Amino acid sequence: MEKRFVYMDHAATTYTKPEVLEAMMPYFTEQFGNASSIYTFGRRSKAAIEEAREKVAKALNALPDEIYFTGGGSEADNWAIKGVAFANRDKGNHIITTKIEHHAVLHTCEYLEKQGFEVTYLDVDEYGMINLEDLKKAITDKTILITIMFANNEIGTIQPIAEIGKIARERGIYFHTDAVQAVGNVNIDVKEMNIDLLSLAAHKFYGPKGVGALYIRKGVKIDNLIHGGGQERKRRAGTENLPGIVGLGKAIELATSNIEEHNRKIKSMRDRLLNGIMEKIPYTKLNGHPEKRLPGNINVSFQFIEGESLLLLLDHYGICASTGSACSSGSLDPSHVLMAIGLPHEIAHGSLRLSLGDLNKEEDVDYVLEVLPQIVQRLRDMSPLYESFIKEGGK
Amino acid sequence: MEKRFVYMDHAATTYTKPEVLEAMMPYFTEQFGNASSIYTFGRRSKAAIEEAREKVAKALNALPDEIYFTGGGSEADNWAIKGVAFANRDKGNHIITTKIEHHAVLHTCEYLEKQGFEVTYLDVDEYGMINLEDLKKAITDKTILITIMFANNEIGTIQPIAEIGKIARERGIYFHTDAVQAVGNVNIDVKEMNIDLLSLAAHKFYGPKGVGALYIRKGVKIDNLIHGGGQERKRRAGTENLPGIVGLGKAIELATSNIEEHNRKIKSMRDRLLNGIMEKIPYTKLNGHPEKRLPGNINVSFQFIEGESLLLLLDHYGICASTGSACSSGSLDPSHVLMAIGLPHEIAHGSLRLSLGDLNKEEDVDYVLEVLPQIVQRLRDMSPLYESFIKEGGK
Amino acid sequence: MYSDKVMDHFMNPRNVGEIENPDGVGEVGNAKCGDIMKIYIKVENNRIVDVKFKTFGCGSAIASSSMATELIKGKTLEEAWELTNVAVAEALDGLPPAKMHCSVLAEQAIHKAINDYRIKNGLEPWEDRFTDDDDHHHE
Ligand SMILES: Cc1ncc(COP(=O)(O)O)c(C=O)c1O
Ligand SMILES: Cc1ncc(COP(=O)(O)O)c(C=O)c1O
Ligand code: FES
Ligand code: FES
Repeated sequence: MEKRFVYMDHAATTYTKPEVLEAMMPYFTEQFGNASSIYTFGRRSKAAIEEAREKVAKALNALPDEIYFTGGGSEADNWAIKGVAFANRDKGNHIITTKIEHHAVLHTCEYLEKQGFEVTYLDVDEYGMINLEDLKKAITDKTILITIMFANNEIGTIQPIAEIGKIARERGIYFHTDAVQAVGNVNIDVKEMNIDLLSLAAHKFYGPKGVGALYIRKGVKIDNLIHGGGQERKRRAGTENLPGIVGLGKAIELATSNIEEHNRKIKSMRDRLLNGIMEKIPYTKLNGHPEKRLPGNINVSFQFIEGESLLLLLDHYGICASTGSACSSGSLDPSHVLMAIGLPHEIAHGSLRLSLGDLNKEEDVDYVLEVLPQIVQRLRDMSPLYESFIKEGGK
Repeated sequence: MEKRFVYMDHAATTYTKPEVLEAMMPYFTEQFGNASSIYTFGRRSKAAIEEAREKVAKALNALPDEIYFTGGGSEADNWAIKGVAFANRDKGNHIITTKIEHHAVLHTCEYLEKQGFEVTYLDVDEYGMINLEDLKKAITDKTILITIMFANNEIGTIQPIAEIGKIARERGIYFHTDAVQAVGNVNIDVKEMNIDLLSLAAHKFYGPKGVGALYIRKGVKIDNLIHGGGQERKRRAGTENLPGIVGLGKAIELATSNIEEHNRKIKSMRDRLLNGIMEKIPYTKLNGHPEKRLPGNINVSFQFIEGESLLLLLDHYGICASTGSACSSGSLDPSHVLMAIGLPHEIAHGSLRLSLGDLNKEEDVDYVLEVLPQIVQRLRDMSPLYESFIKEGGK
Repeated sequence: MYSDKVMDHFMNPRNVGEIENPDGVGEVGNAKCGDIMKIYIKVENNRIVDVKFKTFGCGSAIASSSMATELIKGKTLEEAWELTNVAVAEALDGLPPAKMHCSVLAEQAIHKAINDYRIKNGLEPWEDRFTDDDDHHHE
């Protein structure tokens, strides 16, 4: 078996596609003018930004005027949530979210709690799905914002966004969705889905790092997060990240032009890998929803072993992956997502996320299916938990 | 006279130097791993970021642990000011700044006023200099932050930063400086100058747009602005802008390795251009400090004419420049900086900023000296103000 | 993140396994916090003549177990008792601050195994410097 480099951490970040980088290149050293300047050289930069804005709008079925570029997904989440919260404080101080949001949403909500807001963190079921009845029940006449992620970054579960949007719209409550993991993997229509605000980040769909966008439906009342110059129609200050924005535009165009075909390919590799893992490695559990999940996402727990050591061994074999183990996070607890779907600590510790994407080939699947079972066995052979399990006759 | 392309708007933004872009290139499509991941491929990205951090620290005489990367200069300003204000509210609610700050500082301060903070906006003299006695007098026992820019973006005036730092430190008040225009043009030593927080943006010193940094002295109490993941030692969430950060590191290294030599060159071109303008174009006033100014900055007001039309004509001749005219800003008033140094509206309207930098050659100076006087004359010939002035016998 | 020494002991752990009829066994940690270490010792004439471990935990926990067992092999019980987690970490050319607790497990597991031996042989157990709730605090 020859050692390969296998990148299966597309949910953490993707490479910038050569076509995307190529589109960006002129905007560094040549067409670098400030988009706010009135001379031709600046207006050309402006035009490039507006072209990118149109591409983003088209991908979401929004209007170009509803797209605001940011410094990334976290900034977009922070802006959406704090911006709506502070601008609508006179209407109420209650926010509804879930227990499985990304930290960019969760920690922002926790910050708002310190500022006098009240936040309901909805439970999810064993697959990571929220319950729409729970959502309805959580709504009070103080509720100003519902923020629920489109697809989960760890377990890949996709929420019933259109249904949530409908509930929110009927009650006149703003609905923000963190779609950082969804863009390029799921069809998104902000109008049809009644989404008021949506966050995205280019580096999750083969665009550059350090640039994202927030969709803000026309008419939504929202404060600024970054004050200053009049860029982004006075809503997000700062000299525009011209090459980054151009790259985001190009990337979202590529990623959304062919979602079905792309997903079919990724999903078929994913399913073969997942089936192989479940077949070859006993005492393994799939985390997340069996069907309603991101096409490239695998999240499994291997009993009796710990995720960080698993990652280190995978790394030794050239495989890049991720885990929800506490030992990897530097905190006391394993991933809040795995806790929320009810995994016991020791099962959460043995979790592995493999996220497939455009860098993967069928050979990668073969390779992981060869390496992973050996590694899991090797760690189990070292594990006192496995030892007692076997001694007790395999339960 | 052959038409040239002359970029004299380096204060708005600079091109990304080829060496800088080259340093960034591997981090888009090849070494793109998430810097927070534990596999080797991620740790290499982390190492690149830490190397950049060391370069920034070295440029400012700070410790690497005191440097935090941001999405730009505006974010750094917002973070510094709001972060310190909210974290130190128990100590006081008073902030001191100046009337000539960049909007990223001014609008942030205005926002804080709405949140119950009190802000003193110090006056400046006709050269744009603050008065240290005014500063001392403005300090109360509620003052928690002094934020004064290192160098002004419009008129180039450089403030007595070390003296301000001394005053602040002696009184135990945090001192933030917006050094977005200063980095690469002025020697900065945060320790010697008693600076507690300092903002910078890569695209002003030949690095990429969309990335900046905030220096936060060890021990400064500051809240987060962007909540979420544990990046930047838990202080600034968001997947790191790996190529951007690498570019910032390379750019600051280049920009600060040879400030004296660089300034000598830029300043000599600038002085020749300025002297030529003053000589060739009557009724012209230099704005800003005659000596204590950024090496590449020229800010002049031509009586009887308006800046936007001047820019358009310059643009026609391929010259990129900037103005403080109200007509250009889309607001009713001319630049707040020109107002603060006491220019009457009509003089402020006729202002022109030429900011020289590494893209300029001596030929550019010759060209501007040829084109500009003609253009000014052309506009004056159209101006009723000039007409009455001449009719009244030249005053 | 990890030193070469840590990686070496993680990739090629020494003394993994069990001892049939051990003279002492020490198990510490719990699955809830993600790390369990079990150490088996064979004692002859007050000397540890053989030692094996099993560990459920991160790279640092596995490397610490491996290094700790190497360090006490052939030592008297008194000498083995003196082995601190800091000494284990130092022998590994250091551990990341957030991972120091994994080395604490090694020290504790050894202590437990030694005390297990002492109790089995009718001796007073020695007093451990860590209390029980110390045994798995992450930074
Ligand atoms: C003095 C000053 N401060 C802050 C900024 C804001 O930086 P950025 O536009 O990169 O966010 C600028 C430049 O636009 C500036 O000149
Ligand atoms: C669901 C989700 N939300 C938000 C973010 C934050 O995006 P970024 O790291 O680009 O700021 C991420 C990725 O890290 C994510 O997966
Ligand atoms: S065993 Fe959990 S961090 Fe080492
Ligand atoms: S004269 Fe037209 S905007 Fe001022």
